[in-house]
Amino acid sequence: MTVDFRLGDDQRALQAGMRTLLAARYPREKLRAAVDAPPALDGAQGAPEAHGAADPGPDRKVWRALGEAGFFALRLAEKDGGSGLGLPEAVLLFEEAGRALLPGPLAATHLAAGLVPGAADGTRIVTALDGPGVAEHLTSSDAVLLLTSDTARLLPMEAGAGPRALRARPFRSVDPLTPLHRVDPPPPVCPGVIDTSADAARLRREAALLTAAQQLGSARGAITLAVSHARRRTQFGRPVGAFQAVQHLCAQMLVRTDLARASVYAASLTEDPAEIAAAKLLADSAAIRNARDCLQVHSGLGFTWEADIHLHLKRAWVRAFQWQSTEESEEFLANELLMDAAEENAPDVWWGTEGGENVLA
Amino acid sequence: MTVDFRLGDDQRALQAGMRTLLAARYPREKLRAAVDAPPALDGAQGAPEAHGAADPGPDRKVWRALGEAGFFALRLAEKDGGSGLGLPEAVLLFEEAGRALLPGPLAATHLAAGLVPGAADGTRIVTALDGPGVAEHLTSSDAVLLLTSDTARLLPMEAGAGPRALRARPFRSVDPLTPLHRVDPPPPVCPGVIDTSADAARLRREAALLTAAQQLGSARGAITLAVSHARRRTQFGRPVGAFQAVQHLCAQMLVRTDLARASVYAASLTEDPAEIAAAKLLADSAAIRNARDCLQVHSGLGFTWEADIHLHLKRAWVRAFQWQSTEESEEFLANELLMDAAEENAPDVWWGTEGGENVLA
Amino acid sequence: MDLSGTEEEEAFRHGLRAWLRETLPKLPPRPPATDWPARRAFDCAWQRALYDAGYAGLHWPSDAGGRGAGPTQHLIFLEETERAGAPYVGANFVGLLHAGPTIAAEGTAAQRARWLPPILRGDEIWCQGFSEPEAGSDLAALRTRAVLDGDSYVVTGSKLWTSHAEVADWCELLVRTDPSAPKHRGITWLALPMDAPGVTVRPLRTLAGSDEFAEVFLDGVRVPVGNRVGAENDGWRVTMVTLAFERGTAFAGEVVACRRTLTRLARAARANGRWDDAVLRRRLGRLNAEFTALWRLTQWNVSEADHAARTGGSGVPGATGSVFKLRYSEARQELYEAAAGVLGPESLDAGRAWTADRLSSLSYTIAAGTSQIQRNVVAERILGLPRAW
Amino acid sequence: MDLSGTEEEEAFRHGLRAWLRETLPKLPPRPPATDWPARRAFDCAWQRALYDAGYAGLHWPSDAGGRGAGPTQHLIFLEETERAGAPYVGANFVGLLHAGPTIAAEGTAAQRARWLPPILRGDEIWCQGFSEPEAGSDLAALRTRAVLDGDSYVVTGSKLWTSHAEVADWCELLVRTDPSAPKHRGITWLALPMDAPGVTVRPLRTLAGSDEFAEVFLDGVRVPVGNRVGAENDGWRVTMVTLAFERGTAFAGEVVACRRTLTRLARAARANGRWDDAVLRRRLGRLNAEFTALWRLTQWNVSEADHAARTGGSGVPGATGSVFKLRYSEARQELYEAAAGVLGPESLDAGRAWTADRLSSLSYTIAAGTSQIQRNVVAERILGLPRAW
Repeated sequence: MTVDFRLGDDQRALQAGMRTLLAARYPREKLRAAVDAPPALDGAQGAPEAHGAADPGPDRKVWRALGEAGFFALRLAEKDGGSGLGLPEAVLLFEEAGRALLPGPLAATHLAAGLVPGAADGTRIVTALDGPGVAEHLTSSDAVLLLTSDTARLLPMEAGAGPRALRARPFRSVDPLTPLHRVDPPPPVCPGVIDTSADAARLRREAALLTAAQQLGSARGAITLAVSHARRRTQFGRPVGAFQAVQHLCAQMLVRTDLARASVYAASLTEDPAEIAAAKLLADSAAIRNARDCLQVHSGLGFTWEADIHLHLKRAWVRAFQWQSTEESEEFLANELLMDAAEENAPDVWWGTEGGENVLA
Repeated sequence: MTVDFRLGDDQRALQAGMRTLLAARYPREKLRAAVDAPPALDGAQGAPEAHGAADPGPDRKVWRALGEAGFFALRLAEKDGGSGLGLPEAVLLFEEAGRALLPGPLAATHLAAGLVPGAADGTRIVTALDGPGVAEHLTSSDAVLLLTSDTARLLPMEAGAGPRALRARPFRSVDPLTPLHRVDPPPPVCPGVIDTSADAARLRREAALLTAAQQLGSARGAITLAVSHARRRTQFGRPVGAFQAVQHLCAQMLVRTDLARASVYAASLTEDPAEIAAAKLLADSAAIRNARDCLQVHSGLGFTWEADIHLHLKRAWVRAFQWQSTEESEEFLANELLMDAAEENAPDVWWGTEGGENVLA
Repeated sequence: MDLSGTEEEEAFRHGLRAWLRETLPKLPPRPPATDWPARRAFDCAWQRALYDAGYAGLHWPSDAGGRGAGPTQHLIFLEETERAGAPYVGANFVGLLHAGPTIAAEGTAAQRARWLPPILRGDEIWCQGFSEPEAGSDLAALRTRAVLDGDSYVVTGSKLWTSHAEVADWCELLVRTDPSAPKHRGITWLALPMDAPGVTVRPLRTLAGSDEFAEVFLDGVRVPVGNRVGAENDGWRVTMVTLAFERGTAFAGEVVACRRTLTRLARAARANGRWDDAVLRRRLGRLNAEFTALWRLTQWNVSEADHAARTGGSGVPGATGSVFKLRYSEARQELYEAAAGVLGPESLDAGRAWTADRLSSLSYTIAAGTSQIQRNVVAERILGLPRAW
Repeated sequence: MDLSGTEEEEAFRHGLRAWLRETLPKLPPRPPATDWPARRAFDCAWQRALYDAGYAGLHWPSDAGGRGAGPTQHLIFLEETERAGAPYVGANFVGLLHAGPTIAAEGTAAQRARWLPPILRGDEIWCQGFSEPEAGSDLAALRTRAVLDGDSYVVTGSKLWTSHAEVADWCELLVRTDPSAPKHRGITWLALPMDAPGVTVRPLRTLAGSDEFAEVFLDGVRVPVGNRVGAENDGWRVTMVTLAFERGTAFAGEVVACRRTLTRLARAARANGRWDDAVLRRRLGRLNAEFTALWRLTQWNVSEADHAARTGGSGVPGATGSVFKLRYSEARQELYEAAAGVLGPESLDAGRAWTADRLSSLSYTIAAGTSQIQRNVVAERILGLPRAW
């Protein structure tokens, strides 16, 4: 039996290790302390410069701990100091990161391991810009991966120089832990930019998949929050989880998450571009809709800043625009339907008015 | 107090009269007898000619009874033998027709009263063709109203001559009581066609609204079926209507129907093209989705030919394509948003990043 | 059926428009949401302007200081003020739309004389103390206790989701006076002075990052018996007047505002090229239909309430308000999702005013009765299905 | 995690493909759905061909005459036969997928010897007598009575939604043997010979206008005690094996078929110009994601079942089948709505084969447990929420 979605023992150990690391290095208290720190929220209300200075960036201690644990070097060959593992393992770790709401350009730094010295061991933070648009953590990153559909370039920087080098303007991000900059189209010739021979299309696909894995983790985290609340909270004299309406909200959260999970895991095994697009599409929806349903299950108690639900929702909104938007995924998957050569000459009895054979009976 | 959606006494009397007429002339037994008559269902399985001959057409006795009751002449001036009433009253009657699943080109014949002799008193049946496409009851009609965006022409016919005159081919209609023909684009010059001075755009709008009223009636009929089943049927030891999931299906049926009803009634008063498009859009959705939800409430028992739910669903599918499709309504309503001159120069504080004023706070 | 205005209504509309045209340009900008005292001053000044012009308490009975206008005229008022971009009722919301009408309907002559005029003049601000940590949609579960001690109730407990608590003078408070009574019985309505000893207000930060809500802690607070409206243990019925009001015309202005927002979205989409996306464009078209219909449904519900009032009924919209709210709350959430579609990644900018609106909209399917509960109400009270529990 | 096939599996796949390539072109066309006897003959001939080639009962245990293949190999079989456009299991559905596995798991040696070989050879057709007018999703409410009289049960009652009843030789029947037992207890599983005196079959016309279902009336029908599988009053547990099977690989072929349909829809839309409609095109794109994921979820559930079977578990997929069915049933309905979008008014043509499929799809959220019940199962059995009732 080979078609097998169950995790191998090594994969389970990796996953458990990541959970342990996050519980120790990025427990909920640390998350909440970062969220409640005033500058992260209000930075951009003053001048752009003030905002830039106020961005605390990802926690470099956590970043280095991830580096030491092999998170960034996971897929580098052992001879290059990596673990020689693949996307299936990376997806498991990114899922855990998404569940813990760990902020920072994790996917970009992971992809830059082997391209940017220090990325693999977590001593340098690498963010990315996929075409013109919006970049995260630009102020606090040490390098920017500049991707187009067919080029992958690198811009190493002094810390804090990103916005100037790329003509970027900060804005107040809806996600308190993901500072964002609007970036103009980067000039074709830009001082300090280094060409790489990396396969840009592959990097963008992998980034989309790793982002989908984080969305998946967030969607699963929202289920845990919703179910635990529904069991505990009573209204009208019984646990709200005993109300069919609440049960059904929770059930639908699981349905869309299980679909997204099968899709993300399968895409990590096949690396098929269409499966990756499907994974991103379904994981984006699952993360956003689960956060919404989780909020509905929590009713008023979920509407507070103290509850973590809004952090899941806001992060999910940010990630949905990263690497492959819903619109791009849907268009890609639509066009992929036309590529299915096997159906090119199939007889069209289903549409036709002749003949009794019903090919879908 | 003038803004008033309640029916006046005369309107109530009209509505009650229509209900009484339908209960006497088109009771459920008659509907079911027509549905279960083999030719209506199987006509088109043989040769097209056989189908044409098998189409029984709308019941001419009912048609004449409607004519005598003033259904078709409702909006003609009293001097022309009509009742001098307006769209609000017509909408009420068409809603009842939709609820009773009365088949036939009711809207076309109603619009043709005053244009086609005999249409007003129900002695002649008039169908319509809105551009090329699909026409209902072509074989059994005595005349066809040919509409384009700016012309309204008439094609009087010997009974049964419609398909030949218009180069139309029958197909087996999904709705057993609405025979349909595919019609090629009618030639610009066509023997026997009569120009009329009628306002084509107005006729098409009115037809859309009267069709929306039938959809509304069907949507309300589906609520009645669902609620009565949910009260009566027990499963797991209680009426299924006591299950929150079933309650919520029924509640959503009412919500979308009340919205559609407010929209249809308002459009009948204002005759505003955008309100008519909104009414058609919302009534189409309400009719289709209510039939679907009604089926779900009935579970397996609704899946039989004997239950009326499928007749509501199939008729709703047919009507959704008549006069103004969902796509056309949505596009019209989208463009109408750009016409709102009042907002032309409104300050855009909502979008802007400057200023604290929140125009929607 | 009739949608045209009477001469009197049209005259009212035109008078109001003229007054708004003259008055609005002279107003200072509304202070930011972070400066609550300044907001209170602004909101009260606007209420005073309405009062001086004769528009305060338009729909209140004349013996309560109002103009005794029917719901239709009230609707015209809400429509025209929103269209003109006039300030919102803001801090005066609870006083004008909840506590005031309750006192007008259930209070004694002395209570009406004490509390109603300052509400109409914009002199006193009210807040609402209904929700509790354990009693969200289920008011029957409320636990804040009040024990009669001489001529006062001694109140202990806490309240949640109290808006404008920091700047309020009074709080309409629901307390439990009979813990042994079942469910909705044993609840009493009190007017709590917010400066009474033992009242502590702690801002409650919402997920939008704003703090217009608060928690109110009550530690042995003494409330005179004379502040009780209605009989002891009859507070649930007294409150129903208020809650039902909340489901009536309360959203009229917002529906008008949503229609304006939709128009702006269309223009913004045309300007930034997103209009070419048929998915987005048709979604905006459908929302146009929805909000047009929601406006008509508001008129419908209002005309029903008006009729009921004139024929001796309560004038209070019932479960039809639930039908409206179910669709309105979701349609408004869909409106913001469509807005995000127009803006693209720019929608992640929390510096734009609309982001706060988008985040606030997440509460619409929760506040004032979750959609789940509203559906039960519709199924049981309108459709007559058997009770679920 | 692994999605690549073993050598053995790939060899099986290639052998099957070769056999299908050779066999399928020689098949006559499947008779129309109106001619049930001809359909039976066709379906049985196909089953016989599978039997002769060694593919019959692939996933059945070898001591039941099967090949003892794991679920993965079964999945490959379903995938390849669907891709090749092979005939469906048709009239053999209940025998191969419900009654057969039940007998294999719970029957005596004599029962297995009597009933299993004719199923595998395509000699005998089974139908299912579970549903009743008053017991749709609620099997506990079933009323068909069986009273022991000597060496026979005397059965009286009626069954609904029995497919292929008119051409079936046997019916797997659930009867109530202990009316005083609570709920699921007191039910017994019997093999009913369809030619027994007192059995009347009346076609049941569905809303699609077809009559593949029937009502079966049982009037004092004598069923030998030896036809009972499992103990008296233990039929509920015996049946669970069957029901759980229904939620396992049962839809695998259909998911593959839906993916093919989607491809055809895309081609048809490109041919008729509807591809330019972004709303429709993107809807097809999303359905592509959904059905791709549903295929992966099928593999997932199958691999879990396979693992459970090899580690001593039941090998029967549990509530995860509900997760799959919830999304699959709705996605397939959405597929037909998208097809209607591609066809436009042409979608009203009931002469096209797809219309019957569209109408049949309306039952997917109802049959084999409504979506409402499936959501309860998921909430309670997987998520561990408290019981709703």
